Amino acid sequence: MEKNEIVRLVKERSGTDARKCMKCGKCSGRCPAYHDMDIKPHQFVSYIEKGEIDKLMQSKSLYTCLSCFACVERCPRGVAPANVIEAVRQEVIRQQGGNKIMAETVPSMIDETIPQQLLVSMFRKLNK
Amino acid sequence: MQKLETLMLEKAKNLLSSGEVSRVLGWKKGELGYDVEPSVFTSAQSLDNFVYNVFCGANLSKYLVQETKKEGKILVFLKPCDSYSFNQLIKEHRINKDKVYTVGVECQGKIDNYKLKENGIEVVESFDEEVDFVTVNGKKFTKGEIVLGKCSVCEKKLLDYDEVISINEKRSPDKDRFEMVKKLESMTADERYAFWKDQLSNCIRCNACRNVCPACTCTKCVFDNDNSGIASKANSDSFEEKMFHIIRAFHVAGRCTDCGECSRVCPQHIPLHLLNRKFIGDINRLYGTYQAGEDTTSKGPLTDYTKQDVDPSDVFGG
Amino acid sequence: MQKIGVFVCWCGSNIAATVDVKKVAEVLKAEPGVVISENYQYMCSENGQALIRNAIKEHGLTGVVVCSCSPRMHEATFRKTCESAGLNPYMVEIANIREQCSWIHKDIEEATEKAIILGRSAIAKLKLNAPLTSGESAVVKRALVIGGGIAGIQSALDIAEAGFEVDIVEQSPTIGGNMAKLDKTFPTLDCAACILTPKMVDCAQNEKIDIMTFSEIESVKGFVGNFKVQIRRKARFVDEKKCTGCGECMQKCPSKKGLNDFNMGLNTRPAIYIPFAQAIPNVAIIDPEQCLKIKNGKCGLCAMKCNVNAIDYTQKDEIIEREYGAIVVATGYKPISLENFNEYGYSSYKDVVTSLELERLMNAAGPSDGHLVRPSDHKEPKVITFIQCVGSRDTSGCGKPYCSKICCMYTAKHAMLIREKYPDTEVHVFYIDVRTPGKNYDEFFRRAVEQYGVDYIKGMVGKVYEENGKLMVQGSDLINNEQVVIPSDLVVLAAAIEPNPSVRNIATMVTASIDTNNFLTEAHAKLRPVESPTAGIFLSGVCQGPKDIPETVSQASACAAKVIGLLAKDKLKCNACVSHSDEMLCTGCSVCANVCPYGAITYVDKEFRLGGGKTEVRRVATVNDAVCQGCGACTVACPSGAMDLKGFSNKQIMAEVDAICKR
Amino acid sequence: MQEINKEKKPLIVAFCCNWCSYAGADLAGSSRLSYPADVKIIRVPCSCRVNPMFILKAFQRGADGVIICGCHPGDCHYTTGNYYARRRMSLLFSMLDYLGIERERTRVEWVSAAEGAKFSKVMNEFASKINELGENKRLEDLRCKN
Amino acid sequence: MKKIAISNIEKLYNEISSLQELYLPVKKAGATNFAKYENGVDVDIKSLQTVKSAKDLFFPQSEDMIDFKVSGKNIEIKDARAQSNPFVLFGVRGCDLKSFEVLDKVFLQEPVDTMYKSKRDAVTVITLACNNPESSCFCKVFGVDPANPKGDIQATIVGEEMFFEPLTDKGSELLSKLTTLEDGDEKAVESEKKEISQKVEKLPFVNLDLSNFKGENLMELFDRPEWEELSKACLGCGTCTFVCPTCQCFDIRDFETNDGVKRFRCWDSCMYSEFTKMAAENPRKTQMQRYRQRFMHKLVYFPANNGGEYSCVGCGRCVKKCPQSLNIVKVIKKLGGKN
Repeated sequence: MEKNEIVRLVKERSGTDARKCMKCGKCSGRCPAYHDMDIKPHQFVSYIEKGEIDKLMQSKSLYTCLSCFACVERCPRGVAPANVIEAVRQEVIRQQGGNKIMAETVPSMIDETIPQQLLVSMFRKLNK
Repeated sequence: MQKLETLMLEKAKNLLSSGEVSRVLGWKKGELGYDVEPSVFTSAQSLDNFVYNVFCGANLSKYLVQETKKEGKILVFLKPCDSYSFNQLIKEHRINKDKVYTVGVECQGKIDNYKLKENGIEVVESFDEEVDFVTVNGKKFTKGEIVLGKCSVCEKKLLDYDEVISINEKRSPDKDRFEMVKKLESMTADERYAFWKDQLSNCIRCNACRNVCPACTCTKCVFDNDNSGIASKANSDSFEEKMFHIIRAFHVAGRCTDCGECSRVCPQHIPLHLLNRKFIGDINRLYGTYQAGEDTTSKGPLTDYTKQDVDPSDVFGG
Repeated sequence: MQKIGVFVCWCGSNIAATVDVKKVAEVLKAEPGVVISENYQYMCSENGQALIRNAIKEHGLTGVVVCSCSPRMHEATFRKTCESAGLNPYMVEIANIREQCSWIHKDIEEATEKAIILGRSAIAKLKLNAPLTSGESAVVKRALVIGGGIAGIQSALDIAEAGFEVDIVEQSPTIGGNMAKLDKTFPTLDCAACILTPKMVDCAQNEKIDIMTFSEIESVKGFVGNFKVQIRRKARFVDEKKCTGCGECMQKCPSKKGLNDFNMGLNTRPAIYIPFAQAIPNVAIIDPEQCLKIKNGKCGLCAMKCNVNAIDYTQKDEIIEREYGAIVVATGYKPISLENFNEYGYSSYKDVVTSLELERLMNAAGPSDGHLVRPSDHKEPKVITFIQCVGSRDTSGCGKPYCSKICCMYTAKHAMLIREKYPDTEVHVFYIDVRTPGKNYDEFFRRAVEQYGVDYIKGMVGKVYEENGKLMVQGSDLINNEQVVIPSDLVVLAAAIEPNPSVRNIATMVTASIDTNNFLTEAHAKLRPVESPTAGIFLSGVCQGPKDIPETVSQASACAAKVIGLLAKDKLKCNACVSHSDEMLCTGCSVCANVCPYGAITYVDKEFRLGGGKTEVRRVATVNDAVCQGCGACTVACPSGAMDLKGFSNKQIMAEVDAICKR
Repeated sequence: MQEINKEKKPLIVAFCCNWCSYAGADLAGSSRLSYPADVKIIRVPCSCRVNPMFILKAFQRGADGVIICGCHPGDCHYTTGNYYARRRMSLLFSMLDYLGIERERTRVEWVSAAEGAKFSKVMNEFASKINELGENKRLEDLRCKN
Repeated sequence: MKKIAISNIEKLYNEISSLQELYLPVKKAGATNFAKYENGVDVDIKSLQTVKSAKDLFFPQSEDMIDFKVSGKNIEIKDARAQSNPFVLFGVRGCDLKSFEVLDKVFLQEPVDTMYKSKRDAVTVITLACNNPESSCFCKVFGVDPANPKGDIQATIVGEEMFFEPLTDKGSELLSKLTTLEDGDEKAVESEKKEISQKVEKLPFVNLDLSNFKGENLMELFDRPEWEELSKACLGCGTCTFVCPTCQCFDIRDFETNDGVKRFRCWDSCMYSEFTKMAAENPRKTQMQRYRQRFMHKLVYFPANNGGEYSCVGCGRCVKKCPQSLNIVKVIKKLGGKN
C-alpha cells in the first residue's frame, strides 16, 4: 500500500483531526507510559499530520502505550492521541497479516505481571 | 374500542353535568356508518349521537380557534396527531388554552373511506376493531390495508394535558414516513415533473386542503386577498396549480405537524402531504430533527438559524 | 390620477455614450401615468435639479423617476430636490442605468433596451409608492449602566461628565467589580486600588450619578430613547442613607463565620459587614442567611450598637421604575468554575488556587495582609507553579473555546511580583503560547523571563498530585521533549473567564443578541463594536468579549460617546421604511417577533368589529417605528401576509418583477 | 434542450440586498466588468426580504432564472437577515427541484460590496447556465407569454 | 340498437374521435374525470362517477372572455371566447344528464349565456346506464332513472358488451357513421334495466322525503335552528360546489398579462367567505349562513322559481367528497319531512 494511503487510513480509523491540535503537550504531560516511549503521544499527532508514518510504525511506543486514554480524556481540543497510536498499531498488525494472536490463545499467555489494562486492550484489539 | 368510547362518553357527561365545561367537541354518528362528522355537543342528550371509532379521522384541533373565543369552557378529545396540531396552535396563540379541557385519546389508526370503498364496502353495518386488525361488515383487514396514509406511518405520542384516555399500547408504524418522498427524490427531474404535473393538474382549487389544515388559520388567505398580488380562485393556468401548492406548503413549512388532513380531504386524492413531508424531511436533514407541535415553546426551523447552516447551493449535496 | 415625471440623465458621456438617452426618455413618456419625460446632461447638477423642481411645480407631479447612476450615489440628492419642491421625498425612484447598464454593456441597442426596462420597472414601483414620513420620538435624557465594575464606572463618569444623568445598577453590595480585587495591574504595576478607588469616589460624589448597589434589573420595556426599567433594590437590612460606615456593628456581630466573597472565600467575615474598606457606598449590609436576629430572632446586637439607627431587620426588597434613553450593559465577567478540571486538583488541594485568589493573597488588604502564604498552612511557598490556559481554548466541552486574553499578562505579572518580593522563590509557568500584543506588553513578559528569571515551560500539565506534602505538577516540556514533575508548594491556575451569568437574562430583557459563549453581539464586529444591534443598547467591557483594563476603559469611553451622541438629541428621527402589520390580517402568531433582530415587534389584544354589533378581541402585532430598521425579515416569516415593508412592499417588488419581465 | 432564438433572449431576475450585493453590482459597474444585459436587478433591503412569492412570480412572468444575492453569512447589515434567507431559499429550491423544476434555474450567492468581480463572474456563469437550459417551460404561465 | 364488445371499445373511441372531439371518463393520477380522448389516456368508462361532473364540458372551471391589449396609452379589446366545435360527450350518467336540464334553466334563459350555449349546442351526449348504483346515490328521489338516461344516444353495458340506442336525430346521425358497431338485440338491455331498477330500490337513501321543501315553507325553513348543528363542522371549502353537477355560480376576474389584461370567468362557491363580495363584503357573514344558502337554494329557492324543479340531482358526490362528511342527505333527513 502506498504511504499516503496508509496515512489516510490511519487518520480515518483514528477519527482524529490532527489539525485541531494546538501543541500544548497536555497529553504527554499526563501519559503514565511516557518514559517508556520513544515517540511521545503528542508527537504521534504531529507525525501523522506530517505524514511520517514509517517512523510511527517502527516506534516502540506502539507497544508501551497502555491504551489508558488519559491523553484523550485530557486533551482540551478533542484530539485523541491514543486513537492514533491504536490506529497505527492496528495497521502494523494488519500488515503482519498471519501472525495475529487469536483471542482464544490469550489466557495461556497471561502472567501476573501483565497489567489489566493491557489485557483489556488486547481483547479489544484481537477480537475484531 | 367500544370501551374507549364509553369512557369518553362518561367523561363528557360528567364534565357537562358538573358545569366544568359547557360544550364537548367530538365526533357524531353518520348515515352510512363511515360518514362520521365533527360536532359540538351541548347537552347529555345530544351526546347520544357521540361516537369514537375507526372512522374518526378528522382532526378537531382547528375548530378550537373559533370555539375558544366563545363563552365557557369546551371539552375536546384529541387523538395523538390532533394534539400536535393543538400544541402548534397554542404556540401560535391561536387557541386560548384556558378555555379548553383537553383529553388525549388513544388512536390505533383511522380508516381511509376511499380505501374502504375500493374494497367494495358501501355502508358500514358493523365493525370490530383490534390494534392490528379491523373487521368491517364481516370482512377482515389488516390495519395497514385500509388505514389513512398518515396512520400507517404515525409515530406520534399521546400528549397529556388535562388527562388521557387510553387502554391499549399504540400500534407501531408500518412503514417509513419518508418512503415515498425518498422514492420521488431518487427519480429524475423529468419523472418528478411528470408525476406532479399529473397529480396537480387534477387540482380543482376547492381549498379543502387549505381550509382543513390546522396550520392554515389566517384571517384572510393570500389567495383570497386581492391585495396580495397573487390572489386567484381557479387554476386558470397550469402555473397556478403549482403556485398554489408551493405557497401552501411553504406557508406551513416548519409549522406542519404532518397530520395528513390535506391528503385525507382532497376530493381528487392528490397526495398533498408529500409536499409538506418534503419540507419536513429537508428540515430534519439540514437543520436537525424537528417535529412541529411536539411542544409549545420551541422556535420553528424557519424562524431560527445556525451560523453553520448549509448554503442553498449545497442542499443537493453538491 | 398619478402624474409621473421621468428624468433621464446623460451623466456626461457615462450614460449617453452607450444608452440612447433621448430614446429612453421618449419611450418612457408613452407609459401610462407619465406626463413629462426629459433628458439632461447632469441631472444631479444644480441645473438638473432645477429642471426637476420646475417640472414638479409646473405639472403638479405626484412622483419622480430619475434614470441615472446608482441610488446609493444620488437617491438622497434627488429626494432632497423633490422635498424642496414640495413633493414627498419617498415619491422618488431611481433607475440605475449607469452602474448596472451603461458601464457594463457595449451594444447601444441592448443597453438602451435594458435602460427602458429599468425605467419601466421604476415607474411600476413608483405607482405603488406612498408618501412616507419618518416618525419622531422623544429621548429621555438619562442613561442606565448595568454593572458597576471599571467598565460601568468609566462609562457612567463619561456620560455624567457630558451633563447627563446616569444610574449605575450593580448586583453586589459595592461597585468596583473584579478590578477592586486586584493587587497590581500590568504592564505598569500600579496598584489597582490606587487607580480605581478615586474613580469610585468620583462616581459617588458626582451629583449626576445615582448608584444602586445590591440591585438587579427586573424588567425592561420600551425602545431606544424611551426605555422603562424596573429595578429591584434588594433588602440589605441597613438604611443606606443613615449608615455612616463606621464599622462598629461588624466588631460586635457574634456570627463571624460567613465566607468573605470579596476575598474569594479565603477568609471569613461577620453577618453584618462592609465588603471592603473603600467600598462605595461605604455602607454595611446584613447577610440574612447568617444573621442570628433575622434567622431566629435572637441577637440584635448590631442594632443596639448602631448610633444612627440604620439597622432595619424587616427591610424588604423594593422595586422602583425609571425611564432611560439609553442602556449600557457592563456586566463583566467571572472566572469559570473549575469542577471539570480534576487533573489540576483545584477542589482536592487547598494550595491549588486561581489567579484571582492569588491576587487577594498578595493584596495588602487581603486575608494575609499582603504576605504571600499558602492557604493550607500559612507558610511561605518556596516553589510556585503557574498553569495557563486552564479552560481557555478548550473545545473538548470542559472549558471555553476562546482565548481569555488577559491570563498571559497577569501570570507574567504574578510571577514577576513574586520574584521581586520573594527572590528565593522558584517560579515555573506552564504555557501553550504566550500572547502579548499590546503596548509594552511583550517587553513586560520578557522582563519576567530575562530580569526576574521566571521559568517558562512550553507545555501543559497533565496532572497534579500530592506526595510528601508537596504538590507534584507533572507536565510536558515540549522544547526539551521530556516529561517533567515539579514538586511545588503552591499551584496557581489561570482560569478562563466567562461573561457574568446574569447577562443572559439581561440580554433577553433588552432584546440584545448574544453569542454561543454568552458574550453580547455587537451591531457590527468592526464598525459598530460598542453598540448592540438593538438600538439604544450599548456594550461596555468584557460582556462583549475578553479584554484587559486599558481596553475595557477605552471601550467604556467609546460606549459613553455613543450614549452621549444619542442623549444629546431631543428627538430621534426614525427610519421611514419600516414594517407594519395589517391588523385585519394579523393572527398574532408571534412568528415575526421571533425573527426580528431588533425586538421591534410587540403584541397587543385589540378589539375588532365583526359587523352585526359583534366584536372580537384579537392578539395582533404592532411594530415600533422607532426601533424597526426595515430589513423585512418579518414580512417573509409572517404566515398570514399581514406584515409588509413600507417602501419595499410586496406589491411594489412584484410590480418591479412584472415590469422587468414584460417584453 | 431548446435553443433560444435571438428575439427570445433569456431573462434573469436578480434580487440584490442593498448593503452588500447591490453595492457589489455597482462596483462591477464602476470597474466596467460586464455581464449579460439579460440580468435585471431588483433592489431589496436585505436578502431576507425576498419572499418565495416573488421568485414564483418572476417565473410566472417569464423569467428563465432567478438569483438572490445577499451579504456573506455573518456580514448581514441587519445581523441575521441572510441566515433566515439561507434557510428559506434552501427549502424553496429543494421543493422546486422536487417538483421537477431544473435546479439550476434558481441560485443564491453571497456577494459583498467589495466583490464587484465576483458579482460579474457569478452573473456571467448564471446567465450562461440559463442559456444552456433554455426557456423556462416548467414554471411558465402561458397567459403571460404572447 | 347497436352494440360492441367491450374488449373492442378502444376502436370505437378512435372512430368517434376521428369524427369529432371525444370526451369521456379518463383516469389520471388515481382520479377519474371527463377528459379529451387521446392516444395513451387511461379511459375509465366503467367508473360509476367522475370526481368532477360533466358540467365541465359546457361550463368549465375557468374560461376566457375578453383580452385587453395595452400598448403605451392605447387599449385594444379582443373577444377571447373559445370557438366550440362539435364534440361527443360519452359516459354521462343519469344524474349528470339531469343536471344539464338544471343548468339549461339558468344559462339558456334570457339573457342567454352564449359561452354555455355554444358548447351545449355543439355536443352529442352518449349516456350510460348505471349497472351498479352506489349507496350514496339517491337520484331516484329527484326523478332520475339511472337505468334510462335519455341522451342523444343511450348506452347500456350488458355483460361484456355495450349497447347503443339513438334517441335523437343527432344521435342517429352519429351512430350511423360508426362502422365499428354491429347490430344488437334489445332484450338483453331490457332485462339489465330491470335489474338496475331493482337495485335502485334497495339503496339506503332512495326514499328521502322532500315534502317539506316548498316555497311556502321558505321562511320557516330558513329560521330552523338545526342549521347551526348541521353546518357546525363545515370548513367553508368549495369541494361540494365544485363536484356538484348543478352548482353554477361563477366569478369574473381579471388577470394582468405581460401586455394587458385577460378577463375570464371561473367557478365560485357560495361556501367561500369571499363569495359575492358586494360593495364591501360577503353579505353572509357566518359559515352557517353560507351553508344554509347552498341547501336552501338547491331545495327551496330554485324549485320555487323553476316550477318545482330541485337543483339537486341526487348524484351523491357531496356525500362522498365532503371532507367532514356533511352533505345534502343529512339536510334532507333533518328538515325534509317524515324522514
